Amino acid sequence: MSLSAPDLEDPQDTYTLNMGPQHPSTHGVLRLKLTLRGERVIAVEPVIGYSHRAHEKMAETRTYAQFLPNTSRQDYLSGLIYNLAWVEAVEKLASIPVPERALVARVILAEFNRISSHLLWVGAFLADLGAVTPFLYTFDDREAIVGLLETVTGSRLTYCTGRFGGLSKDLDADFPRRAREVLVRLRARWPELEGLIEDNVIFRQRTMGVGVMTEEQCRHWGVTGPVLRASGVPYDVRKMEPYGAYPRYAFTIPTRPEGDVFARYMVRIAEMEQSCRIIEQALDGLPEGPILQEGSIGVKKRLKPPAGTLYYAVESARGAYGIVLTSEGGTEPYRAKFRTPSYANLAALQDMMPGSMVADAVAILGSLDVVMPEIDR
Amino acid sequence: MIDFVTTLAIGTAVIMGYLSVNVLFLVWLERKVSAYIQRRLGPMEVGPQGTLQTVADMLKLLGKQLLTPIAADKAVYWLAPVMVFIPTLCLASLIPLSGAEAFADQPYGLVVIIALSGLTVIAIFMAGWASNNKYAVLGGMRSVAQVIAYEVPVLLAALSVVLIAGTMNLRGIADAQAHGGGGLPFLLLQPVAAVLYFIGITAETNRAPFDIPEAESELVGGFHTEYSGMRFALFFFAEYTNMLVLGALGATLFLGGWHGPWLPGPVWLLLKAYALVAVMMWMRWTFPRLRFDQLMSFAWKLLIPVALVNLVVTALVLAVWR
Amino acid sequence: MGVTLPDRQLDELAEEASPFVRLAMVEDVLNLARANSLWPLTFGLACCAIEMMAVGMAKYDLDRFGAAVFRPSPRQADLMILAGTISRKMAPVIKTLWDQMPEPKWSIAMGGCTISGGPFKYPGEYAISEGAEKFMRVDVHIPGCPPRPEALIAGILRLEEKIKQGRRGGAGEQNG
Amino acid sequence: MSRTAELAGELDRAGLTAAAPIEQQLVGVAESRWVPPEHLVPAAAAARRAGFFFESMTCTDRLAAHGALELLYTFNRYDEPPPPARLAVRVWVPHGMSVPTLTRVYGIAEWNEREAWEFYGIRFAGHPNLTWLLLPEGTEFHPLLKSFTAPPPSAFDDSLSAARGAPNPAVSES
Repeated sequence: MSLSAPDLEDPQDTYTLNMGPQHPSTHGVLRLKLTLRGERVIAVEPVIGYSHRAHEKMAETRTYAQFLPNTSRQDYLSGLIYNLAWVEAVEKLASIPVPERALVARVILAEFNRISSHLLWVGAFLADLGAVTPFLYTFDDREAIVGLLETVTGSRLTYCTGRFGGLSKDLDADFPRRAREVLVRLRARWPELEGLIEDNVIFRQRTMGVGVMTEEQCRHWGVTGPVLRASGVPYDVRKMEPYGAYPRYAFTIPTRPEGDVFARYMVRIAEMEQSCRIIEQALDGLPEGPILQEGSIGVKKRLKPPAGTLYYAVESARGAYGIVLTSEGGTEPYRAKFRTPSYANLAALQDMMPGSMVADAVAILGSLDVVMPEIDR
Repeated sequence: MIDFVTTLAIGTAVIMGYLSVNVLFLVWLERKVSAYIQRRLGPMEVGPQGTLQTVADMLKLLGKQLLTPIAADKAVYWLAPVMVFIPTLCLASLIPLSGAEAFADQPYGLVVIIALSGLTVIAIFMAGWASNNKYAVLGGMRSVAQVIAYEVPVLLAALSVVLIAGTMNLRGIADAQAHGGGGLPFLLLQPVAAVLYFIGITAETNRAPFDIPEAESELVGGFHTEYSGMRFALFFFAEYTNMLVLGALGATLFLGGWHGPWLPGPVWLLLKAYALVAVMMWMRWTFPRLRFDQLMSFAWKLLIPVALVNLVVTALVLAVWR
Repeated sequence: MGVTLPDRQLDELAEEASPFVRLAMVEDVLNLARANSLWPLTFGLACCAIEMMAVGMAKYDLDRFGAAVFRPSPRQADLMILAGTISRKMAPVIKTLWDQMPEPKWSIAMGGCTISGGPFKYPGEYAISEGAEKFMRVDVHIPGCPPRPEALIAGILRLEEKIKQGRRGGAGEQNG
Repeated sequence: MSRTAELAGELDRAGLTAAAPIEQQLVGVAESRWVPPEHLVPAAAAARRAGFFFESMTCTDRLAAHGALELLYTFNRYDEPPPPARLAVRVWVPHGMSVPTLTRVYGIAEWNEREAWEFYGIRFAGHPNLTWLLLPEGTEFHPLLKSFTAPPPSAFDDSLSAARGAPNPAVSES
């Protein structure tokens, strides 16, 4: 869908349409200033900041433990991954040991969180394309996962279960059985998704060849996560910079060569299967032992990591989430910067969208799986 | 003269009364069908099984404030909901409910109906244009293009039925299927035309997967973005009435109208019409939406050639057979 | 039907005309209808929006109360569920949306952020508006961060009772 | 020899790096170099040619201790197997100095630089659209500076509460 020269030149035929902060398919408060000619998008300028809540300023006025609730409110769909990332970053900076059981439990919880985030995305993406029913089915599966995580962490969405040196609550004895039940239910869903959605002619027409991103464009914008893997680049922080207990488990990084909206859908579906495989291996090898390191500082105030700067990267459901943590030896971080994946993925919209129709614009934005408070921080 | 006026008055009253009750029923049915497909309960609290839910909706919409955007084209803005409503009413009066119907005895009933069903799109475009909202204008233009593209296959499908029935009079067509045509409903004789007709009326009533004029996820509210209260309800009213009427027309053309064993005439016709409406509702909750240009190419490049070929083949077969 | 009388005149009118016109009856029936068909505006701000979506889904099914018809356009909505943090950049937008909604309209402040700024309120914060009350009228507050779907349904039912009791959300800006 | 070490060596050979103004231990990074502001664009261009992507940019307020701001750019590779292939380019920006923009080299730099400007007040020379990104238009203060403790009593909340009663002109009652 290349843009012919005359499309760009005469400005009097174009008009700007505000896909405003309140729009059914912007998933939160994002405003897209679309310059349109008829139905064709000439240029797009994402306007963000409508849910800026000053996480980074709050990090400087709170101790390491007080900042825990903020972490899962940045990207509330992979809140557990963000919470554990903050905990692991501080553990690395202050070199706090973590017991085996906690490491494996963290992988299990993080992968369940990833699946629940992808499930919600599948439903929301289909709703953007006009099919409302899949949203209720995938949401139902997500409720199964959320119910399971609730028994361990106590919350449905904004988790705060990580502690420096382990987790706040141990997995109860019944957890592995219930977790396997959820896995069985999810695995029964993949063929249904394939039959109902992938093979659906209208879905294929709406998504194939739409919003194509090449690897070079991804590099230009710093795109990471499923959007990058759909352009054929097998970059995943769990493989590139292994952390926690991930090196112990065998899993592959699904990629697709096309780089269009359909490829992003396929990558996320394949990723959910990979997460199930990781969880299975982790459940088989779940070691006994304490969930929290004895004598570790836990949530007490006296945690004073040594001075220094740390870049700690984690693979969230949307891409590479990096925490740049600077400590001057005090009880509060001197500076905490959060490199969120959707920040770069959304900026890449300015390359993907020109030339597509309004309906494609909605499909492309949906395929990026954007969560606004993560971008606005 | 007197009896003409009285029949006219009684006829309109009956049709108006039935259609408004029908809209309440159809909206309730739509929410229950969607709830069934999505494995949930749907309206339950208001009245037994939520039957009074749509009554509550209508009353609430009656009590809403009618806003008019300042920069809107006031006259056209006010006229659009009324305009969208009138053609569907006239359509309803032309459908032959049973043999003795006085209204439906137009020699060219089919032509009148096809012409009237094209009028609703003018009102939709008026609504889109007058509300001075970019989304509404986009929705209005899309609906014009869509109805033009899908009017032709509906017309050609109806034409191939007329070829077999030999008359444009709807009662004649229905009778042809009962006795003259060997009692076979035209659905069996003309399966291709029936499918084309069904796709055409789904697009004409702006129902998914062809609901691009009021595509919620793209154009916020499409052509009725700026309408509130009872005006918005009128668009709702027109859409569901249109659905029922075109369904009834489909029943007359392809399923033998009011002919059927045991039950009286009108009940058969309504049963068949509601069956078609239920299929339309079922389609809405299962398919994603087509993109605008795909929709157009689907109509111009696929439906219309097929309809033409079907027409020619029917003509040849009839010529040989007769 | 568009003319909205301030409440005081409404009550006086009712007394004078009581022997002939039972105005209250019409009002009660209308309020009953309004209570049972609250159409919320599709409008999620942050984390609470996910729990608001959960309420519309199969497990909690807000449609049982006739309230799951999420209208994207403010013109057709009569309930605004503020779900998520209101940042200072978003507050004027919310105010415009609120004004675009036709009367009678109601609003639910869902979650701590919309009640008082929630977890993001600290001395010297610069980014959020501390609560929706600062710039618009709120009818029901639902605490929680995020409140569970059952809490949102309870809030909506509480609002329905309020409407049935005749606290007109419309004309007067009085705090219902 | 990982590609990051090669690139770091290339930067040294090209004389783009400089001595470290402060002693700050950096963990989780393969190579780290200090680059003076004027050599930033050639350094970034070298990274781009070598196939690195612009991962993040962090601005830290060190005005109280050293009277300067510290910029930490990190570049990373998509294809480098573990250990991490992250290159950190650190720029020391004394108060009041401006930094050349990287928008012509990397697309995402535009947003990062706008954010750094609105939170810290660093001017980026040559930036096409240096306006507010996350904060509302017209915000006068730079919130992430340590010197910033509370926003001025912004007319924001008062104007809105005043507007609470007045009907919206765009909507007429019919």
